[in-house]
Formats: sequence, structure tokens, C-alpha cells
Amino acid sequence: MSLTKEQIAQRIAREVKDGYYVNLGIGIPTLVANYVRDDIEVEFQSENGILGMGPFPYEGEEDPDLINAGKQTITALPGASFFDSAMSFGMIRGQHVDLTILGAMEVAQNGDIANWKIPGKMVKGMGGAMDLVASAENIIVAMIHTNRAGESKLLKRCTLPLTGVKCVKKIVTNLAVLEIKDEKFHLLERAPGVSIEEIQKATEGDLVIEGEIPEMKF
Amino acid sequence: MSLTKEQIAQRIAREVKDGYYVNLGIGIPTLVANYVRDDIEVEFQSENGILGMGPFPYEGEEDPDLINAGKQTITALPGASFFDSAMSFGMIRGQHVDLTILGAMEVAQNGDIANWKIPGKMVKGMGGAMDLVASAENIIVAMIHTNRAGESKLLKRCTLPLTGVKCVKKIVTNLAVLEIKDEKFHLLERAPGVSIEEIQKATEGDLVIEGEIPEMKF
Amino acid sequence: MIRKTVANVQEACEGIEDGMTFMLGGFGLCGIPENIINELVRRNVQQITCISNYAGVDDFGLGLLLKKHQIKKMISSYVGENAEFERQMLSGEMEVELVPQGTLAQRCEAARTGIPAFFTPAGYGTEVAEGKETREFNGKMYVMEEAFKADFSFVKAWKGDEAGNLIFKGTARNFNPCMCGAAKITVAEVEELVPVGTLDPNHIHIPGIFVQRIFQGEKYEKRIEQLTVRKR
Amino acid sequence: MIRKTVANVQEACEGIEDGMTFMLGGFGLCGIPENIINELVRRNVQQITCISNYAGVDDFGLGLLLKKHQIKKMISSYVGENAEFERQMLSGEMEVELVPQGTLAQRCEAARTGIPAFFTPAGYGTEVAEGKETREFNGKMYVMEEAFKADFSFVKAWKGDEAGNLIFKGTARNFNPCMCGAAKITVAEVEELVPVGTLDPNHIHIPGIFVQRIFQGEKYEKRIEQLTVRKR
Repeated sequence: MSLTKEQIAQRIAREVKDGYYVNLGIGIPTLVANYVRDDIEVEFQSENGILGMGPFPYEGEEDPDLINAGKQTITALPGASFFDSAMSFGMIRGQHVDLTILGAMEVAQNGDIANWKIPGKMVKGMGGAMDLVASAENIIVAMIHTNRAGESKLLKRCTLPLTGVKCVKKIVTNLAVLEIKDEKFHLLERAPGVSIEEIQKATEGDLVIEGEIPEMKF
Repeated sequence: MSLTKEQIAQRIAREVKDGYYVNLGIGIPTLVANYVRDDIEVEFQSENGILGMGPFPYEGEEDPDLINAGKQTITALPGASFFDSAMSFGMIRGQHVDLTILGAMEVAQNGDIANWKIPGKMVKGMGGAMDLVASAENIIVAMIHTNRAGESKLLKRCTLPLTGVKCVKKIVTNLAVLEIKDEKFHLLERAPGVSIEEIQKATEGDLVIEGEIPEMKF
Repeated sequence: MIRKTVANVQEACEGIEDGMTFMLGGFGLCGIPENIINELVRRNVQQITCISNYAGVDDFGLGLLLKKHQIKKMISSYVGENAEFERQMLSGEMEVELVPQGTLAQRCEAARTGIPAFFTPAGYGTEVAEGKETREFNGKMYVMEEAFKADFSFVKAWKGDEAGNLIFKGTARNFNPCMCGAAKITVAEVEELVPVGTLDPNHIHIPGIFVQRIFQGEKYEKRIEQLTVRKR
Repeated sequence: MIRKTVANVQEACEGIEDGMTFMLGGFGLCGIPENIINELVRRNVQQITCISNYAGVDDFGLGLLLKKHQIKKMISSYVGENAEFERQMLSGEMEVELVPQGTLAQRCEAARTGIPAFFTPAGYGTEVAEGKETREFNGKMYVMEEAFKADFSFVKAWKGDEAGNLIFKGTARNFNPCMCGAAKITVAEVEELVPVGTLDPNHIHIPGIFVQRIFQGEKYEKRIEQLTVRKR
């Protein structure tokens, strides 16, 4: 069974280590905060200008001056700080953020990523994604393995305009956890009940399968 | 009679206009604040991080955390703000400061200025002077016309390492007020009782004397 | 102290002309200069270039200018939630320059601080770097980006004083400080204009030197784009 | 919340080694990390490179390190009030790189914010620009300057909390914020370490992400260099 979006987030949350500052992109990445172990010290950064982002406010306590990068109302935890956009991206470009989790439309086996534009059809803009992927040492992509037509989104080469080059290190999809190394996808884990063959079939890029590939447990 | 340092400051103070943000260098320039008309709105910036600098504190009210660029204890006026060195020089480089007043060891007739180093002998460092002279649209130099040996400090070309090139527009010395235009010194005013010949003799650079040269009044 | 107060939004917007370039603060609908945007709509200023991270929604924020076709060109990083924007862009009615968000902020800061150009890794190897100088530093590739040029910066702060000093609140800060002093004239609207001497000089985010005009906005709607709450 | 507190100055300085490059905040003797400087003297760390606007006076601040010949190289903008400094520099015992003050601040900021290089007008046509790339933008000449690289940043703040958030006071702010996060490890000493949640998140000058270690200094002399007062 392929993972739900919640399970993808849950799996990614295991990559969040004690002492990490984490930037969560819009979509599935936002859900990761819900699954981080509560016995470790972690702070969430939102690029619109907060460090120490907390959960959604209680009903009636929402503040229009307090939102995340997805424009959702949020809260600030004790120890939080607010800052302007230049300082926020100073944190990002200066590699002070330990982990960046974001979505993608396509990832290539050399680590290229595309997630901001479909020429002539859809243009959302790159927002902070180009700064994040060009700067972060540690990027995890959260995505669905294939598009609605069933075509692979893990490719030999990206077909859409790039967001960044050779930057993605790890991918968690609804089918698998993969690492990018030596310009190939390396299969690390598979979703419960998903076979290696299914993953192989859903992956257009070169896929390396070495040794036993464990099933994720939830 | 040549001007005292106080009178040089007093004369320069007349150049300070309503609505000006002014940066005052160390030495004679510091004295300018004492002579600015009190019916105009002016704010003094000190590059170590204050806008709205006030007079020295009353005895016993000095605060070691509140100094000017000359390391003197100062006060902050209502409406003042504190900021870091990067923002302070952002103000300067970004040309938000309307007038810069600083001292010099030499000025050349093309507007070059030298004030930070005598090779092999004296090195104080440029401090903020290079940023100020390279950025300011409106620079007034306060200086003594000649050195202790009686040699001119207003030269055809500077002999000391430069602080900035082609940046000085106006000079107020103990003998005269001069403007730099078309790579020449233009005499505008003379100190009370100082003859044009005396000024000519004390000026190594090309000196243009056009029309009546009024005496300064105090 | 140099006084920057003007009576109202009309006076604050004096001198704006068709064809000018404006910077506008805000992220999403958070921290946008609401009163000024309404005045720009009322004045029906035409052919403007807007530097703003976001294009508003269809009926609020910059979306209001968009709907009236007042915008010739948008320079933004994200335009995802505005259907009319996407339509005008894809049809070619409006020119659009998309800029990585950090680069957008830094090009404002650079304009404010007299830095004509700087290098950033953002956008290297992408469309954004096309036609721009790239260079290696310490084994990594960077793109050279230049400071913006603009006629007016329009920002919104929480509190301000007559000297033009500003304090922002929460994430309504965002691009507003970066744009102060980054255009020829900076106009700040504030929720509360307080007497000089009220603001602690240690807490001022933007010193008055970066602000030419300041006024208290008549009212603030502060619309929430995505209301997300949890149960008690 | 990620805790940054260490027990004392000894623990804060763990990992420092001979030959390292340190950034030190302060302008004149105002806002210098007094306790850390004393610890560097006590440890007798050798052959260090110091990036600091000022070299202290003969018997306080960086002058203490200078007197013990611990400094191999100084990168500063102004060194005027230190006779021993001038002597070591002119005799060639110590290497000195003089940098315009604004460039010094910006090279720290650049290091912190991942900008490898930027253009500034400061120093164009002078010794400072020798060997550096210069370029014209909009009819004016600029010099390209690169970000600093350092092993430790040592800064002093007024208040701080366990999360590493910092607030500075008056003109003791100066270079301290610019240096936070500009080295591999940033160590902050504060006059008062307050409980988390005490500092208003709107008033924090430096978010804790830029600080790796924080401690409350044992005592502060805060020497005044030029006492200037007026009569009542």
C-alpha cells in the first residue's frame, strides 16, 4: 500500500534530529511538524520571518499579523523571534538552517529539482524555493512518485524549468525512500506492501537496488 | 586673523540646512553641533550606531554603552534610534546622510583627500572615512590651511595615501572658505583680516579668485 | 528631530505619476500598506511597475490594482493564489519578472544600503540566471544580482513616530523594513502614530532617516488569507 | 526550543586553538566581550588573527592580547589610540589589514548571510582597492569585497535567553550583531541571561539560530575611554 500524505510526513519526521532548525515548505512538508518526536529540541523557521513557529492558534485566538509561508495563521512558541525577509533569507543562504523539506514536481537523478513553473500553463513562482535549494546542505523532497497520468516524476533529467541544480539528497515518496548518490537514485526503503518491482516501474531514472530493502514501519 | 577651531566649526555650521542628517567626524567637526541654529530641524548620525545624538551627558549621568565615533560619552535625544554597524554604513553608502563633515591631512584641487596614514610614521586607520567620502554627495572638509612647517595642505596632488578620490566639494580652513570646481580651488570667503595674498601664499594648488571675496563675519 | 508626518494618505501619495516604479511591503496579505493601495486605486495611476513579493488576491491587496489593469509589470517571487494575475501573465497583458524571494529581499536591501550588486547562489543553473554573470567562489557557483531602483517605497508598520521611526509586529514585518530607504521616497503608514520619545530607541526596527513621509492609516481590515485553527 | 547555554566562559571557549581566526565585537571599548577576552589571555592562545574594528587600549580590551603578543594579524578599521599596536605594526612584528569600517561590517554580514562578495564604493582609488576587482555601475566606480571567514565570533549583548536570542543596548550594539553567525561558532556573553519567553519576540535583535553558545559574564568593567560631560 502506498503511503498517505500523512505517512510521508511521518516518515520524513524521523529525519529530524535533536538541535535542528528546520524549514518546512508548503503542502506535505507542513505536516511534518505534527510527527516530530517531542523529546528532541527542534525549531521551525518560516521564511516570511519567524523562528520558533508553533501550532495553529486556538479558535478565536488567530492573529492576522502572525502567519507562516503558506499564509496560514500560526502561533509563536516561547523563545521565538520575528525578523525581516532579508534576515530570514540570510539564515537560509548562510546555511544556518539544518534541514529543508519541500515538495517537487520533478526530481532528476543528478539532484536537479523543478517545482515552480509549467511553461504556458501554470506559474506559481519560485517563492523562497530557489534560495532554499541553492543553499541548504540537507534537503529532503516530499512528493508523490508519479503524476496523475501515472508517469514517473523521478527522472533521468528534469523536463520542467529547474528550481535548482544538483541539490536534492533524499526523497520520500508515497512508494519509497531514496537517496541520490553518484547521479543515481538509490532505493533505501519501500512503503509497506510495495514491491521493488512497483518502485522500479514508477521510476524513470536509474534506480540502484543494493542488498535487502526494508519495509517502512508505522 | 586666522580662525580658531571654534570659528571654523561656527562657519561650517552655517552650511547645515533644515532637514539635514549630518555625520560629524572626529576633531573640529565634532564642534559644529554647538553652533547649528536651533530654529532648524537637524539630526546627527554617529557611525558607531546612533541617529539623534545629543550633547554630552550631565556629570554623573554618563553611560559607557552610549558613545560617539570619537569614543566620547554622549546622550540620545527624543526620537533617537540605535542600530548596528552594518545598518549605520548602509545609511552612509546609501546616501541617506545629507552632509558629512570631516578633517583632512591633505586635499588636492581635484577633490582627492588624504587623512588616514603617513607611510612608515603614523597609521591611525581610515575608520569610517573611506565609506563616508566615497558615498557622500555633500562633503565639507574642516582643516588648518598649512602644516606645522608652514607648508600648504591644499595641493595640486595629494602626496599621502588617499582616503577617497574626487570627492571633496567644500573646504573651510583657518584662512578661507573654498570650493572645488573644474579641478581647481575657488576662493569664496576669507577669514577676517586675512588678505587674498596670504591665502594665495598658503595654497599650493591652483587658486581661482573671481570678483569680490567677502570677509567672514562672526 | 526631523519631522516626517503628513496629514493623510492623499498627502502621503503626492508626486506619484503614471509609469513609476513602486515597492510595496507585505507577505501574502500580511503587513500590506492597505490605505496606500486603496489610494493608488482611487488615483487610478497607470502603467506602474510593482516590486512586491506577492500579487494579492483577486479582491484585496495588489489584486485591486491588477483588476483595474493599472500594473504594467510585476516583479514578484510568488503569485500562486491570484487567478487574474495568472491570466494577465499567461496572456501577455502584463509583464512579469519572477525573482527568488531571498534575492528580492536582498535587492531591496542593496538599494537601501548603496550596494550596487552582490552574488547569491539562488537561481544558479535556472532561468533566473539567464543573461546574468555567474562566478565561482570557494568551489560553489553564484549569480550576480543588482540593486533595485524605484521611485516610491510603500510600507506598513505597527507603530511609528513623527521622526519616522518604525516598529513592526510579528510576521507583518517581512519585506517592509527591507524596502524602507530603498526608493527615492519612502512612505510609511502605521497603525498607531505615537509621540516622539515614546518608542525605546533600542527597539526601533527602522530609523526615521529611511522614511520621508509617515501617517496613521484610517482603518485596517487585515484580512486573513488561510484561517487555520485547532480545537481547544 | 534549542538550548544554547553553557556554564561559564571556560566552557564557552572550548575548542579554540592556536592559529585560528576570531571575530570580536565592540567599538572602542564599548560593547566588547570582556570576559571572553580575559579568557583568551588566560588560555594564552597564540598566533591568532583578530577581525575587530578596534584594537583596544594598552591595558584593556584587545590591547591585553596585543601586549602578550598573542595576535599574529589584526583586521581592523581604526587603531589610533593604541601605542603598542602602532609599534608592533610599524616594526612588522604584527601583520595588519586595514579595512574601511563599513566594508568591515558588510564583510561580516556577508559571511553571516551567504553572500560571497559584494560591491562597495568605499576605498575605490585608494590602497584598499589594490589587487581587487573594480567595476562601474550607473556611472560610479566600485570595489568588489569578499565575505570574511572565521572560526569563532565572540560577541557581547545586553540581554539574552537560553535559546540564544540577543538584545543589545545603546551603541554597545555596533559590530556585535553583524558578527553573530558570521563564523563557524558564535559565542555570546550577556550581562543578563533571562528565562525563555521573557524577551518580546518583536524586540530580539539577533535570533538564537545565529548563536551556538551563550553565558552570563561574571563581571563587567565597561571602561569609558573618553569621559565627556557638561555642567548642570
